Amino acid sequence: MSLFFQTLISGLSLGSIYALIALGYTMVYGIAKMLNFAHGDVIMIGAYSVIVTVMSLNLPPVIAILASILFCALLGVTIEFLAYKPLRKASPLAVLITAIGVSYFLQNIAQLIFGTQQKAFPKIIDLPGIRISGVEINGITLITLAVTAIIMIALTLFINKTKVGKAMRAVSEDKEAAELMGISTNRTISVTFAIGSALAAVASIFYGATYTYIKPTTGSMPGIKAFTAAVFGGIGSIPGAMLGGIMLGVIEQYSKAYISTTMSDAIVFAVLIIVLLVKPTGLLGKKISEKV
Amino acid sequence: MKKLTSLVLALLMIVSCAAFASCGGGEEKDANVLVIGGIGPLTGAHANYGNSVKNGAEIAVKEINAAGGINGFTIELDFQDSAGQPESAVAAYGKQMDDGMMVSLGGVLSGETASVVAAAKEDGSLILTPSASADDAIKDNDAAFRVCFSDSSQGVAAANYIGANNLPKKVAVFYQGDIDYSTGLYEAFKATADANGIEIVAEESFTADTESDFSTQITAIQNSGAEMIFMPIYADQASTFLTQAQGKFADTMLYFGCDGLDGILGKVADTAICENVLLLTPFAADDSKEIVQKFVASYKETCGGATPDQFAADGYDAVYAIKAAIEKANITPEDQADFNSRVVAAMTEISVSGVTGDMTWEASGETVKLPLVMIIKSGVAQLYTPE
Amino acid sequence: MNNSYEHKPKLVPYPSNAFVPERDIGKRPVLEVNHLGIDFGGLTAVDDFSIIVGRTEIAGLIGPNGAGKTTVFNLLTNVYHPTRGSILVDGMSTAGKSTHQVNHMGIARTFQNIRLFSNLSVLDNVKVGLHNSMKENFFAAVTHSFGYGKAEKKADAQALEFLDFFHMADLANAPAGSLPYGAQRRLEIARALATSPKIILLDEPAAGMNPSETAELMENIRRIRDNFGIAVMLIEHDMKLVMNICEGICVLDHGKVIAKGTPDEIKSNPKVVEAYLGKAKEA
Amino acid sequence: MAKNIFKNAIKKAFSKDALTIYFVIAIYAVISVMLYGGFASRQLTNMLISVSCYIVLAVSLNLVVGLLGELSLGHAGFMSVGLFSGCLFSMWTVDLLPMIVRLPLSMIFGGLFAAVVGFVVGLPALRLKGDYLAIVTLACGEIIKNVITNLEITGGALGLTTNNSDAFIYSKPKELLPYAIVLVLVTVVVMMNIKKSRHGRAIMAIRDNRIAAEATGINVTYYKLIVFILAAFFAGAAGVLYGHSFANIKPATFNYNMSIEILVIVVLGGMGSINGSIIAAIALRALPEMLREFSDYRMLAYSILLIAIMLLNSNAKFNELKSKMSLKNILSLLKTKKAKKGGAKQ
Repeated sequence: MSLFFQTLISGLSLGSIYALIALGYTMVYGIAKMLNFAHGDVIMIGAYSVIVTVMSLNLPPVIAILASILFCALLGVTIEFLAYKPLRKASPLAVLITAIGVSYFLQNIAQLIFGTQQKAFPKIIDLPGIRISGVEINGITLITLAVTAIIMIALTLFINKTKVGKAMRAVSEDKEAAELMGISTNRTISVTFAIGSALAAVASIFYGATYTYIKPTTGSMPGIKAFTAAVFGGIGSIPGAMLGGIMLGVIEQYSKAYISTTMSDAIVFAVLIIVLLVKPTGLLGKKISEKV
Repeated sequence: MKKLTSLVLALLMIVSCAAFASCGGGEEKDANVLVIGGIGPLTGAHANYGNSVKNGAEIAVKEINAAGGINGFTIELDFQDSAGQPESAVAAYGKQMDDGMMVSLGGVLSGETASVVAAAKEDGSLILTPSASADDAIKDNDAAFRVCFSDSSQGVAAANYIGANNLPKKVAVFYQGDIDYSTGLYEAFKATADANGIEIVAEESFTADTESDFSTQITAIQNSGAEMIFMPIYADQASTFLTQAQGKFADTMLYFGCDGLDGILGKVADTAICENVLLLTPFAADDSKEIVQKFVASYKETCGGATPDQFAADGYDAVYAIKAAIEKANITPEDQADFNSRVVAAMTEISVSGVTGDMTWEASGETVKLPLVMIIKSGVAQLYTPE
Repeated sequence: MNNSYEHKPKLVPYPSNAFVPERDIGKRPVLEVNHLGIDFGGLTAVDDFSIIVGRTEIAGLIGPNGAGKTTVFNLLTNVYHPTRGSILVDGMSTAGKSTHQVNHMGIARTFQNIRLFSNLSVLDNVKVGLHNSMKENFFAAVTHSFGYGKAEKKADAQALEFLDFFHMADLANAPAGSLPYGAQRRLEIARALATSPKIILLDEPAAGMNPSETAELMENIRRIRDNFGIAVMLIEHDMKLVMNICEGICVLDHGKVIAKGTPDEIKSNPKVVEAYLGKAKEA
Repeated sequence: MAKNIFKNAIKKAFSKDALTIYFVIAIYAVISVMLYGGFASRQLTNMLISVSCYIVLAVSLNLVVGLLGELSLGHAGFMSVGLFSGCLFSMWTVDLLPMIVRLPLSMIFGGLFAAVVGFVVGLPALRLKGDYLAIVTLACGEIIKNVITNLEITGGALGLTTNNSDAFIYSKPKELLPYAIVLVLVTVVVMMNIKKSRHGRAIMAIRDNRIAAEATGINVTYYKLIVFILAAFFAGAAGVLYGHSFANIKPATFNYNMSIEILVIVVLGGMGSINGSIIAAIALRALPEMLREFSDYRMLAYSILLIAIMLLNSNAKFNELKSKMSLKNILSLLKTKKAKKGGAKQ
């Protein structure tokens, strides 16, 4: 029984990180309607920026975190401006390939700057864990879960209640109509990327704090997993990303604990396929029926 | 619009074909340069291994050239990126042959090395891979040798060592299920465990895709009652494992690793987590031998303070072994006709004192050297003396 | 044209309390729909829809916006599967069939918002319609031999005939997406005809057309019936067109049939005037 | 009549498809002369087989992405299924059959095996579309990778060794090139022929408008499955060839990154354009090799080039410039000149 709960806790820990990454993923998808394959690599850059600010510049963690969020937001906007904006009218596949190119670019530039050896992430979050009847809960896990939930709620409120959020929804529904209503599509998408990349920076802090080591290729697998999580929950849906991420983490850890550690990814993906076959638009995705 | 893209692409293609076709003769080189080729992943997910080998080999090249080269020839290292793909490695080998490479360091990873070794069979030139340890990596080519141990010999050596010495016999194995090094060692270890009275109480694994979170595996090992963990993995993943395992196991828990763990002290954020790590390895950066300390010092100097790992040490030794073989054969690249056969023949006659120990080679390509056993105590690796 | 029909036919009762043109009596009706209905969630979109269409009848389906006309077409082609009721095409039930099977049984259709294969050429659009009549197995297709050339040649000739029928053979090699609006509408009908249907369903064929184009369309619809000897059922808002060419008309409102009969009967039906024409006058 | 037949034959001989075939044959003819005449550089020699495989992979993926219009991120998975099953078949029959029989049979065996998997992966494609289908194909590819890594028969994580003395199937480029040429030609011809048949039209009709295709009597289920099966078959066959050209093959190589690389070729070459896929496969595989001079900056340069090509491609001004210099325009210019000449003669 203790194994069951311990696995649940580690599943929540892993899942909340997936969820945090998936939030940024799903938001960019929901509004800009593009799969940003480079999202995972922005996380890697975010983690490196924390390492630089804390280790080399010796700045306090709070400033490092804020700097990293700011840096990633700027990076996201820059990438969007240089690589995606010129493709606004191109086919979605052209945008996808460009995003893949950006992902390669970020990985290689990180390798040139920081080298190929892994770097240890500084201990900037130090929270004591708690123990409930033999089950240990890590401090970072608790704070990650809390932050993910807060961000999810804040994002939902932001998109539904604020003027910018409403503009985002309008752009997401129909770009041309939004433009006719006086909403600047370009500005809205830029803001979306800024927020999405800032979320990536937040994710990078928790990723780094939990898993300690960062390499130039660190971002690619969490990126894919977060994409999976976002689709699992229904891509474009913010609560869906949270649910999908946590489900993914929990399933992964249970299959590791009870079935096979080498096959855990296969099991996770198999569950994903089954879920999508039953609910073709993910757990919380909107059902799109084509009008005939 | 598509037409034009294809036109641009076609142009690119024609240029590339012309480029490949024309380089058949190779460029004119300086007369007194001997080119040593190397191939390994310098980009991509395995880039750390390739760059370690490259850095290690470069130090050796620099030292040898400073000391007058090999038989009067200065040596030049042509290290090409494979991104870990066999097709890229084999193409890189072809380019090196076109460019007049005389001796090759083969590949860094086992898979790419196997393909390079097979493609190089017709050339008969010496291939001395620093780190391709899979049993099959150097087969079917008499000119192929390696600096590292083969995976099965290391796995067996580990089991034998544990059996022969007063070490805990309740062992959990923690390995990476999707790479050949780790599974190769694990399988050989498992096969000889019984004979050495070792009881494997848990077999936990992970893959490259799940290498950031080991919490379930740690829980499983906790519950298995293991007194020692055999971990035939690389230092990167081991540092993640040890970080996450901090405080989860009894203080008496021993961690038994092989050459993959070399350099772990330089990779972890906090060396305290490496307490009680045993290393069965031919190389240890903390070894007090002069040659080792000199190598470690110059590696740190050239690589921004990084500690050399097994890959770097193997790369360094490989270049020195090549030097020894060419000197033994007493030949220069000018005698092209039998340069290859004489250098290859010399490989089994040389003995090299490198940073990974005193080595000789068998005709099969395997190296003969003695591994050390080190234990990390208070952040320092020291020679382990069994009680 | 030896079997041209008079424009104001007499509708005679059919055994199951519906009406078909007199000339079609004694022949099995091409379409027989009984008590068709569908619910979306809790909402009933179409309820108790029954109709019989004679073999060479031009039938009209009219009603105010949102009455469920297109839904009826979607039900007839099994794009939506009906919750209740039955559909018989030439005496065979379409229950459980998929859309393409319903097409094989003899129903072809066009769409309210034109759906062409816009990246294919005009000729290829029609050739897709000929898909099932072509005898060209996979092996022949892969090798371009064993009857491939013959089959393609025959299909080309047939497709050109269909295009010629609508005076657009000269456009054969243009991409379908590049055609002007009216030509796109005609191409869609040509493609549907190429599937050799027994009945063709036209969803607002005159939408967006000027009076002269509408007149041409009317002529074309009659020619389709006369030339191919098939039935036509159309949804249309242009009352002039409907009253002019339809022999039997069915009026839908809120998913229910409120009237059936000849154009004259429909014109004078107070229920229709209230539900439909009255509103039209207001507008 | 006879004149007509002659005219048709000429027309056929100079059709766009025929030109593609000539183009492929010409490239391979030049390469064969170079390879067997001893003029080919080693680098080129060692790239021949894998580039040929990428051509087959790209052309077959184009069937899914370009003609059917569905995004597939699991093509490397099909390749690896074909590779391991076909190479195992080849290893079992190595003593029984000569290479000229064994290798084609292995390709068919591996292709069929991959086709079965393609069928299974195609099933979700009936219910899903767009990004949801993309993630499912990606997931299938990763599952395949994971399963093969855990199979004992394929050597597990150690990979399949093709130069074992008791089952030696590893072959040099010189031995494999004829098979590669045949495979590429067969794939290209099959894909081109399908495109110009009722089946191809049906597939493209589904891409352009699924609902209309159904209403026009096209069996969408059947054709979606056929596309996945065919694409998987050729990917599998290419895998078998690929497997024979390397001494050690690891299942981990065939991950989503490789699938993405194939997709990049298809998109860059142009959706549905077989010509484009061939050219892009050669260009994109050669590019990293050409960039070797940049050493450390090689992959960085590659990524920048990739982004730049995509951006240029959708730049209106650049496209205008391109269409001005397009091959078609140049050809039509020549034609009008010819016509003028002919007219003068008369």
